Amino acid sequence: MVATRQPATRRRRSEEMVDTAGIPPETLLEIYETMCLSKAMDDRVWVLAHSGEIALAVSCHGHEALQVASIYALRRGYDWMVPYYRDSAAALAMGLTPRDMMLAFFARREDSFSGARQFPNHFSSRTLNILSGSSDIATQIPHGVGIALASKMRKEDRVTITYFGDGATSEGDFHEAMNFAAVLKIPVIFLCENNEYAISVPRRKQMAIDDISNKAVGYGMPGVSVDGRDVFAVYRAVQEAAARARRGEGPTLVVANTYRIDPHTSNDPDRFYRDPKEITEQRKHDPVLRFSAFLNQHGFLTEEQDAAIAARVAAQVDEATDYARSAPQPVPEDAALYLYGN
Amino acid sequence: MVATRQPATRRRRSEEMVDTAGIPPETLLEIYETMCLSKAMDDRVWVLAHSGEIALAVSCHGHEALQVASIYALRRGYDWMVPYYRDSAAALAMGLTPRDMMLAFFARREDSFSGARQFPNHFSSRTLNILSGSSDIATQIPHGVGIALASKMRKEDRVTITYFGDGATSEGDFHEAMNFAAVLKIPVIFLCENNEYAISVPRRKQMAIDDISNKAVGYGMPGVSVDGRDVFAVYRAVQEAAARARRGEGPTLVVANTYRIDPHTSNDPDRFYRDPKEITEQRKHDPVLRFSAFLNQHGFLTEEQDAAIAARVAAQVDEATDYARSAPQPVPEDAALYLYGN
Amino acid sequence: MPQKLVIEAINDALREEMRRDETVFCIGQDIGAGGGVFLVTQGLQNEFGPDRVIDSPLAESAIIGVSIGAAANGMRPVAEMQFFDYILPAMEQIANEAAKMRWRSFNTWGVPMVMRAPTGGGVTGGIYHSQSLEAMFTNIPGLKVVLPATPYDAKGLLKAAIRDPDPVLYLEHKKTYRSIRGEVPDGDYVVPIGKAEVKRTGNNLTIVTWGLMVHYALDAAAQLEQEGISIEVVDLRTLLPVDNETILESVKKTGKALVVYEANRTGGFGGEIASTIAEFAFEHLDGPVTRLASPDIPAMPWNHPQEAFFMLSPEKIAAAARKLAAY
Amino acid sequence: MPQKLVIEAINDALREEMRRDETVFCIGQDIGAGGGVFLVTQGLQNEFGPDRVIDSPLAESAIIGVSIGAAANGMRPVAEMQFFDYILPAMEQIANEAAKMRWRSFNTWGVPMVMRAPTGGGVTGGIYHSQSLEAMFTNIPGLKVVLPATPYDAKGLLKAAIRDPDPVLYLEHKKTYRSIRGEVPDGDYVVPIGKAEVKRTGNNLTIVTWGLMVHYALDAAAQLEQEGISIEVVDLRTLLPVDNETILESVKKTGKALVVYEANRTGGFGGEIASTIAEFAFEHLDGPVTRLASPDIPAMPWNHPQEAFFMLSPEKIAAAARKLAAY
Ligand SMILES: Cc1ncc(C[n+]2csc(CCOP(=O)(O)OP(=O)(O)O)c2C)c(N)n1
Ligand SMILES: Cc1ncc(C[n+]2csc(CCOP(=O)(O)OP(=O)(O)O)c2C)c(N)n1
Ligand SMILES: [Mg+2]
Ligand SMILES: [Mg+2]
Repeated sequence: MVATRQPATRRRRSEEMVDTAGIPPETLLEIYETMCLSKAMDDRVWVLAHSGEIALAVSCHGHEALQVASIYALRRGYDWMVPYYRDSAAALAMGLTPRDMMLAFFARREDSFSGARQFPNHFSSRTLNILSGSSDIATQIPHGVGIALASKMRKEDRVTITYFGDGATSEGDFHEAMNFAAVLKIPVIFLCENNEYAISVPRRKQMAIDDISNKAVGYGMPGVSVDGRDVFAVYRAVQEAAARARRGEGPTLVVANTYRIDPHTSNDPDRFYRDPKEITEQRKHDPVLRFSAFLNQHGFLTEEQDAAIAARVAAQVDEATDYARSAPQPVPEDAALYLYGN
Repeated sequence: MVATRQPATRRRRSEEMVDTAGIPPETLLEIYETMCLSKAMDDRVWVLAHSGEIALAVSCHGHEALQVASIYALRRGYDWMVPYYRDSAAALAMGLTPRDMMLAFFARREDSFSGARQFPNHFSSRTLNILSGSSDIATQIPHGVGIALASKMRKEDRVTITYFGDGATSEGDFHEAMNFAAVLKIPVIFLCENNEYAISVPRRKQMAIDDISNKAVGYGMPGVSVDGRDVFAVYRAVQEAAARARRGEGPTLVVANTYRIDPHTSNDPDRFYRDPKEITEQRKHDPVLRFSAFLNQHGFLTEEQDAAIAARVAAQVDEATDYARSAPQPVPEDAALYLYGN
Repeated sequence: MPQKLVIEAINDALREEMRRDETVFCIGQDIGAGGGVFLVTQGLQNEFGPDRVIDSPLAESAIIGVSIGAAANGMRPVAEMQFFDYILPAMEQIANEAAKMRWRSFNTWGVPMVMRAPTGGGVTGGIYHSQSLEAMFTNIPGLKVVLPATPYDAKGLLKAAIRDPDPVLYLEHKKTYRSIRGEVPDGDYVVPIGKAEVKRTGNNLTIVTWGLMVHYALDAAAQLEQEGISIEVVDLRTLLPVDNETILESVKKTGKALVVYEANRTGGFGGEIASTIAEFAFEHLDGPVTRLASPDIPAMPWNHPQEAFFMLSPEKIAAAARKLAAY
Repeated sequence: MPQKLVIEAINDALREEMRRDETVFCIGQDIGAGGGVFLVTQGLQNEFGPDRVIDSPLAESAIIGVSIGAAANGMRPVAEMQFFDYILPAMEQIANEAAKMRWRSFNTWGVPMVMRAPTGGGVTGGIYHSQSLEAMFTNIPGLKVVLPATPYDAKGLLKAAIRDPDPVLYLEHKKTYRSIRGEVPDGDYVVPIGKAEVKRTGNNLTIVTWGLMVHYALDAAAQLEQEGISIEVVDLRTLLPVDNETILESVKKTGKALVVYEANRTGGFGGEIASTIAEFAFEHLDGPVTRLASPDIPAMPWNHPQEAFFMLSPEKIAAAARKLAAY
């Protein structure tokens, strides 16, 4: 994916000079690989949806940088994530595997998120601290506050990050959760993924402001807007928000601005409401390409490394697809399981 | 109610010099009289509640200036009002009478708001453009937006004012309505009556900001905070908001800061949650006394006038009380009326 | 007579009503350029402009709350909830405001508005795009609830709902949108709210049902006819206020009643119907009033095998009817 | 055994559970210094501090939504809705989130939380402080709904609810708070969720009811005893999951069933009970399963004459039972 390659001799020097927000080189490559993996997964699920092998594609093209960087800014395995359906790259960064994802897309019995009860991309993992979400917009935001409240009550220094889109900010639940967290100084990070659309509704029909971080003002919490296609900008913002939260100073709203390159889902005929030229234009700012170019330019990523990553990613996606494709269907009667606990 | 009286000779001059926000002297007296009436009504309903003659007192002590001034800043009989239960002074300013109010307090058949179906102070009048409200906090805010949307669709230049408390700002409906109005540039005024409490919950447990008008920022609408015990400050702010709305520039949030002098209702044992000293302190800023002093100081109100007003007000309250007291009870079976229209 | 799909009948009704009465307007998420996620409102924004086909922010409570205000001030809003599942944030506005406005104001104010929402399952909608939540709304006097099964009823009931002086929850079964075609006369007509219809006459047993299940019941009835069992199918069409008269008349004739509904069994609206029959047709009953509904699990699973497990079908209905008929 | 009021029993249960288990905490509007508008939580903030008795902002959806998150992360929140009428803004969180969390995550997550809400009328609460909205919650599998009538059950069921692994809607009839006194043993005990109780045995007719109506039914039964009519009173206690076994056993014995509930008649939870009886006790019925409920008007009027018109009473219940007994 790297366009222009740098000679190996220039690499070392560059590495010393460039500010990578304190992210060590190995981690930069890990972040990059996760972004590539997400992109490859997205590409695959669209193919599978178009061929009819799966019933629904949901993807996060354009969100890779912000999602992966925001997770890497936290203590993975320790902090909490409350995602929505758009967060597949973030979920991979947390530790979910392509197989986990594909089992959900294929609606297989083994789907660890929901036993194929839910739509795909409705992530859930107790071991990874990823709370199960619904399809309802914005309902997860108070859940994130509640998880963080519990951490705070137990005096743990864990933080919770909760994700939502630009459209979700219009819902009452966004507002109630933001206010609640600010009043009680809850260690939560509100990460708004502004991709300019809520299905067909453009941002200017969703709100009368341009900078979504202004929404923090009315709650008395810090708000910051960053380029959501810039790994470092997002990383820094989330790192700072996490530090604040751990210091007991309460929540932060981080707005990561990007663009939804794919249609909302494979059920969404986006030609009705947006100009294909707009998409073409936005593809130029693909965060994966941009990060790749950066890594190469500054000597963090060689052509060989990139090729190896591409190969690993492709193999993983293939393996996951094949595995899920041939995995068994759910048993009809199992739908009755787990109405109540005991 | 006037403390120190000014000699008559000084009156004329003062009248010319003082800035009364363009309110003519007769109107100043009308505003004052309405405020006195509200205060006298409030005093009476507490007496009636304590004696057990009525089941519930709800009052607006401390809100008189902001409520009456905000209505006088509009075109009464033309513009719309969407109140909540705290808005008795505003409702009187709109043209409801003490009798209307008392019939509701006594739960009499003739109650024009609801036929005594609702609690008192749940105003309603089609001729006066006062929409019926529920007891639910914040639900009226989107109603105000809808009324104004209809005016806008018909290209009328009417504005709608919708009232709510500081506590109401925490509800999702506040948020959704504010955002909606800003996006669609609806000719509505959001008037927040900040009285520092939502029943027992003090403002600092309700929100993490001190100036509620900051809440406008996230919606992209102007927000202004004014001294809610200052008739002129409120009048100017609402007048400006109304002008904006009529110019098609959309909504404004006006926050009028005051203090709830009485308990929430006569069912509320406020000694559990606030220090009586706080109330004593706040009584010093009684907006009715303050306005009275101003009017007298600047020669708008003579002692005789004030006495006449007091007498008229007392007579009205007496008359309304007597009338309602002896008005007939509702007929049990009439509860079944008006399930649906036709 | 022209044949139309349910979705076309609804689109026609909206278009004709908006042409007829300029106080009628549509409001909802994605209903404009997008035409709604099911394309029910396709073409309307083109014809009537963005001020009468309003793309609202993503806020159900505001959509309903704003519509209430507009309705009180002389307009006739038709609000779309993108899925019935997502009407829940607006519950307070619907139950405590819209439904109570007239009564609480002693007839001073009315709220002539329609809330459209796609209900039901069987379209791989999974948990949150398949729920049949009508029982949450049928204990709310002041509200009207309709659920047409055919294109004819869909058009006529939507027109009636738009012209009604009170708030009407107009449910559209999303599976019928493009799977049910039927005769729809050109031009204006209304199907009255509050009237059930016998969609098929029979003597041995009455099936009372609504929505998609009307078609499944008719299929089941056709199967059972081969077996010599004659089924009457009553399509409620309106759930609130419910037409007990038509139901009771039918059951008094057949002596047996099977109430079929797609929602979860316990606490579903079928309980209302069955208990009305049990109370007021008691002396005519030749067998227990029987309910057939979806199992009491939280929702419709997304995967196909379990979706089929959850959903009723003509076969499941036929089996239940056969058993009751043999009682 | 000590005699306690319902409100004392609830306060005791909260206090004892908070002492027993430090993951239990309370959250709601005005519950702290104010002790709640009914004073149910009085003294708790004093004992446990403002971090475990949290005065929340005025936001029902957040109260429930935040509680869900806290419950998923190891806590046991007890959320207070100031009035049952004001639970509606939280409907989406309750129905689509709390009730579905366990099932949708294939048992990975659970939401052990209690939602307390004062229900019912008869206390001059008027339209918006008197509603009996249980039917909005009884078609939601995954949720549990309880409504104790006595101090004993109030304490035991609240303890059971707090210890339950799933979300429990715990309804408190506000008129019982200070009007119903009864024996409550000192110390710890639990009343199991999902178990109805025969509160009075009888042979001629079964009254199935819940909440305040249990007491009215007992009063009616006492009256009717003088007339030689022997009434059995089944107190549901838990509405979801409902104890059909106890209901059916009683009706099979008496042969007649009167279902009494305070909510609006149409679409109320009584329909579920009556239709279950009609279906599964059919052969034992000596008269129609009869429902007695409040009229289908939007709400409880505030004024006294109409409040009395709306509310059921021992006399109204006795009249209906007398009529059915004579069938
Ligand atoms: C309460 C609710 N209302 C409506 C929907 C339908 N819906 C699904 S996704 C969506 C748009 C969400 O947009 P945004 O929050 O910007 O997230 P994005 O998909 O752009 O990442 C809508 C309206 C829903 N799922 N939930
Ligand atoms: C949705 C809802 N939740 C809770 C209540 C109970 N309640 C009635 S008044 C009130 C406080 C309102 O405070 P505020 O908005 O500041 O208005 P104020 O009474 O101070 O004028 C509360 C919580 C309610 N009426 N509606
Ligand atoms: Mg978006
Ligand atoms: Mg207040």
